[in-house]
Amino acid sequence: MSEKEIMNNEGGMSQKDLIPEPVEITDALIAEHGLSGDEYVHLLEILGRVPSSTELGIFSVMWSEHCSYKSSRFHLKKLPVDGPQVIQGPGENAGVVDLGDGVAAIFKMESHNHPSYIEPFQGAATGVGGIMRDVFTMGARPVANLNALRFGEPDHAKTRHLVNGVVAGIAAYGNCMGVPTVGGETNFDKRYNQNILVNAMCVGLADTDKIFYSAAKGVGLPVVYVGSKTGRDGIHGATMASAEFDDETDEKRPTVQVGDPFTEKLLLEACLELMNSDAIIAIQDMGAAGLTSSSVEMADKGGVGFTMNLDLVPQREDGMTAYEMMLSESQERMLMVLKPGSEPAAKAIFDKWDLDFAVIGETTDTGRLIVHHKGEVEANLEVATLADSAPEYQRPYTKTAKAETITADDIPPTNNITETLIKLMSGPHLSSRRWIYQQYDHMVMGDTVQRPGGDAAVVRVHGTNKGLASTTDVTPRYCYADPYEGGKQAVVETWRNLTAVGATPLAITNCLNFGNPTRPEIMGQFVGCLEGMGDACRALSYPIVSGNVSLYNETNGVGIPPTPAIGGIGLIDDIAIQASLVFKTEGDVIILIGDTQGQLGQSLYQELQTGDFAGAPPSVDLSTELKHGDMVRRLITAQKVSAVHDVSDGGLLVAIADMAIASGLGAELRAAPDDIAAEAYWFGEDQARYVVTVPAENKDAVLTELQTAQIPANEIGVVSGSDLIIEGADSLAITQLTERFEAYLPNLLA
Amino acid sequence: MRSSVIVFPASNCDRDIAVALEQISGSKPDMVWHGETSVPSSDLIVIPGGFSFGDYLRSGAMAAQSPIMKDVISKAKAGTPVLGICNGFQVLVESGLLPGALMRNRDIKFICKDVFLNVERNDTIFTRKYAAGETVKYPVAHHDGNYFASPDVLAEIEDNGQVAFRYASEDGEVSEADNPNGSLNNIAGIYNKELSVLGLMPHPERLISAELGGSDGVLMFESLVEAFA
Amino acid sequence: MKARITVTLKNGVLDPQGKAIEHALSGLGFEGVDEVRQGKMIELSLADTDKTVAEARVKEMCEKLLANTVIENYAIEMVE
Amino acid sequence: MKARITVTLKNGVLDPQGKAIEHALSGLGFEGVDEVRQGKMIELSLADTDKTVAEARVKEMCEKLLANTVIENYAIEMVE
Ligand SMILES: Nc1ncnc2c1ncn2[C@@H]1O[C@H](COP(=O)(O)OP(=O)(O)O)[C@@H](O)[C@H]1O
Ligand SMILES: [Mg+2]
Repeated sequence: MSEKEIMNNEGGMSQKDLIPEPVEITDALIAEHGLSGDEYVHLLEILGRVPSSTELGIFSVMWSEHCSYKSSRFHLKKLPVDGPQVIQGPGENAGVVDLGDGVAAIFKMESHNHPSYIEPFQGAATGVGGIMRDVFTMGARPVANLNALRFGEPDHAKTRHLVNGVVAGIAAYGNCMGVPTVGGETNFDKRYNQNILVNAMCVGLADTDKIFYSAAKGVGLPVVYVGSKTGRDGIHGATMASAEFDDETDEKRPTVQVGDPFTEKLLLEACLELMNSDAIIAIQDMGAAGLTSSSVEMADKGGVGFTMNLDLVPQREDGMTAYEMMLSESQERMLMVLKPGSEPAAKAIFDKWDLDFAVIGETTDTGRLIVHHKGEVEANLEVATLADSAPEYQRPYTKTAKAETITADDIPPTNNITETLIKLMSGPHLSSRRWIYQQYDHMVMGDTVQRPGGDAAVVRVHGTNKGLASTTDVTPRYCYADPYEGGKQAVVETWRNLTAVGATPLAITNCLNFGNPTRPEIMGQFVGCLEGMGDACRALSYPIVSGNVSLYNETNGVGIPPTPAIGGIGLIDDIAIQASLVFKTEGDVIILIGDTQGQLGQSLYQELQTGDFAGAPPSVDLSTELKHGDMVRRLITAQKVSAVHDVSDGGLLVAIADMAIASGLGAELRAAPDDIAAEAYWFGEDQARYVVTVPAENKDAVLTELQTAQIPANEIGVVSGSDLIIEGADSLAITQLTERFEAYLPNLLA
Repeated sequence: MRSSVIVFPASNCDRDIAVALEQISGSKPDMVWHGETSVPSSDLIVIPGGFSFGDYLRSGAMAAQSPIMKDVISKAKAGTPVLGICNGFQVLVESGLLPGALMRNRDIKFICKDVFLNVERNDTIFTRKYAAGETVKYPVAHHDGNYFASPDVLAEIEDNGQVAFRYASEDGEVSEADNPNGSLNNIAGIYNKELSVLGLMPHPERLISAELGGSDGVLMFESLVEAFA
Repeated sequence: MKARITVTLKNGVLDPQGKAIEHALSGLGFEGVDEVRQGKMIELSLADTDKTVAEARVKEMCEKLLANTVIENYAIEMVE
Repeated sequence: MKARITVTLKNGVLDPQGKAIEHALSGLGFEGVDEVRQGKMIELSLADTDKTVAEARVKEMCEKLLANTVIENYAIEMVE
């Protein structure tokens, strides 16, 4: 019997007859598959029989936290996902937003935390590879990569090795792909010592009429496997990614995948070439849970069944079982459903790019996923049940108690503002990230108009004058102290960063990194952050179109601080009219927009002075953010301001120092107002603030405009010389500040 | 100017160079797949930057053995000008069209940033529009740009005036402090003896307009356009 | 005392470089070449004079830095 | 028939990777480590049955592709 016939043979039989051989069930086997006792009972009820080994594997990955979102789904449903700009919200491989003129941005962020801790180079590299596949599987050419990184404390034994490996891995993959890595963020905090976070974001561009989805609609269509061959990579990776670490994890040495960016680059070009024809009905990358989740999702969305013959799967290793092939997480692979008859032309493209191309099955009207291997039926499951039956938990949670407000009186004062500034700017939190982004090719594709180092990166929409701005942000210490305020702050900081370059913020993606959700206080953090994010998105008309959840970032019961990383994108209509934080001209007047109470709780200044973060984080007023940001954008569009920077970590003086360093120009600053302690004024982390500079002749008009709009605005100094001179404090040469700012990471990581 | 751009699997600056060539010369280059065996007749052959064959084994090594390279080599030997940028430079040394080798950067890391270069001579088809002794800004983006040649080969290159560009400070001073990758004698690019083949690590095609952060690369392409006018 | 360490990818771990070399060799007309794997070779010299001590130290270097045993194997050969 | 090829940098050619490893080892507290050099090891299997023929072919592979003789030496070891 030919392989094709083996599949067709089903036709004559009733589906029920194709029952695979049951596996011998033990408690240990169930536990190994990450299933609870209750979940296994649930599985038995659904199936009405004992599963085969392959079926048990399929259920275990489909029900893993990573694929099923069983702890988070209930709360995720409350997030705002709509807007006139949204073409596709959460639920597909990535979110899609309309940029006008027939162009769409397709973007998503994803975590690769656990693998990156175990094998930093390959873990981070394959994270980048995975997120790019999510984007180009929808028809987009990736045009910008970003990465949000959290490491342990700088002098922790492993930190250097981890930073070096992660950054090199991101660089190796992104650079080879020829996609610029233009931004991100990097934090150091002891609470990530044993659980680093590596979140990779990718933004791509596609024609709005050429977006590809994963719904495999239609019966009798060929199911096609393309890309790399399948090996025994990362089997159980998805359940692994949902497991907590313990001291033995280092010893267990789970399989980590090795990335092959060269093959992915070929896969990208081959897929985009095929997408130029009308051959593709549905396409989905094989990410976590590989062939299992891609086939189930495609079949489920299309309302069809899939019959596959695993003998036809291109294999890298000998003697692979059905279980292994269904669960393999080998990288650089895609599953497609094609129009019948288009296979030869499609194959020719993949041949040209030296990639495997194999028809491994077809869509059916049975509604079942039937997996054949070596003449046996190894799995026979109802697709809809598999897709929808995953448990959904409303886990108990306790909300984080509100912390008290900190004032300058609670913190030992500094007697030297300038010295404090130097310490902040040359420490782990605020020092230059050049050592990192210099390892990333951030200019390839020839469209990078704002490179890393500013508020948001900007790449030109190829062949147009439009600019696509992108950024990632979250302040985990705020989220820890007050999940709700922290969740809001993460969203508004991305919104401010986009605004500060003159972009209209469009939408966000996210990567929700938390500890163990079965602990009520962790679940409370999760719920709180999501409520904050949701409120912020609603207030700013800034919906969430894609995202990812990473739970169990915890070792020996110690969880990471809640880290909902937000990735935002925005649009600049004409890149001739954008803003940057670089001081432009001596004599430009420096204006602070927004109100300063001097909120020092959870501030970097507080940590510097006391050794720790405490109290309530700065409060976020969403309507104020909207009002101030919209005004700043109007000023940029009207070309009335010469430089713009939002005020965030470290406060006002840090923002000004950033602008000075970026330009080499200094500033003369007025003393803090009398009604506020100087350190609270300079280092408070109050939100909804921007520093702008305006040419002297525009000053009065701009101040009047702000006043009329009832937006607090104060002239605080002037761009001048090459020193930072604060009334009543020591002056500081920008060259000296720059040297200290640039020295920290190279010294740490050498 | 008629130009051809050779495209290898995982070349990734092929589009960038095509954009630059078209912007400056007014005509689109022919894109030539590595599996072809002949390059259409052109004034200029360009080997673009990227990660041909993933930079596996050695950067440029596998590309240098591609079918198309036989014709590139024979056309180059017959006098057709060839420009290799970044990975293209690596391909040119691996294929023997230029002397020396490009090793891992001194600091092992990939490095992407703007650098300053001294244009060593302005009497070649690639540099005729630059001023004599001009210092220009081009970006580098490479992992293996550390130029090496044995002492006698290096002496010969220097004696023949084959050095095209040297890493320098903004003021044109050549010192180790401005050497981004450990290249011998701060060499950023070299010619063949006939001055018809140029390989360089920095990317002139990346700085061709103010919005991209500079336009010092334009004159290289204008030089070529003028040479073939 | 000198040591020579070879670090190779574990069986079953994808070796993109090996795969690409194999492909390039066949493109060059070398037929029948198979199972190409690329590894690293590290040579170093040690101040130690006792071979057992030296070897133990090299082993520690491998575990800590030179190999990642999640995906790589290593072998140590003491020379002289 | 299997071959194992080691490709090393020639004497006198600076080895940035070796230097970086040396530096990292000393950072980890390994003292007295010196002259660290990093090379490549390539293993492959051949259809040939005659050792001399096989070895000659491997030599050709090295000259054509596997080593860059401007900067590298190679050594071939036939296994089995
Ligand atoms: N891991 C990283 N990769 C690339 N760029 C980074 C990374 N970390 C930080 N950066 C860049 O460094 C600059 C400063 O980052 P950050 O302090 O987070 O800025 P902000 O406070 O304005 O959000 C930004 O331009 C950012 O894109
Ligand atoms: Mg940021």
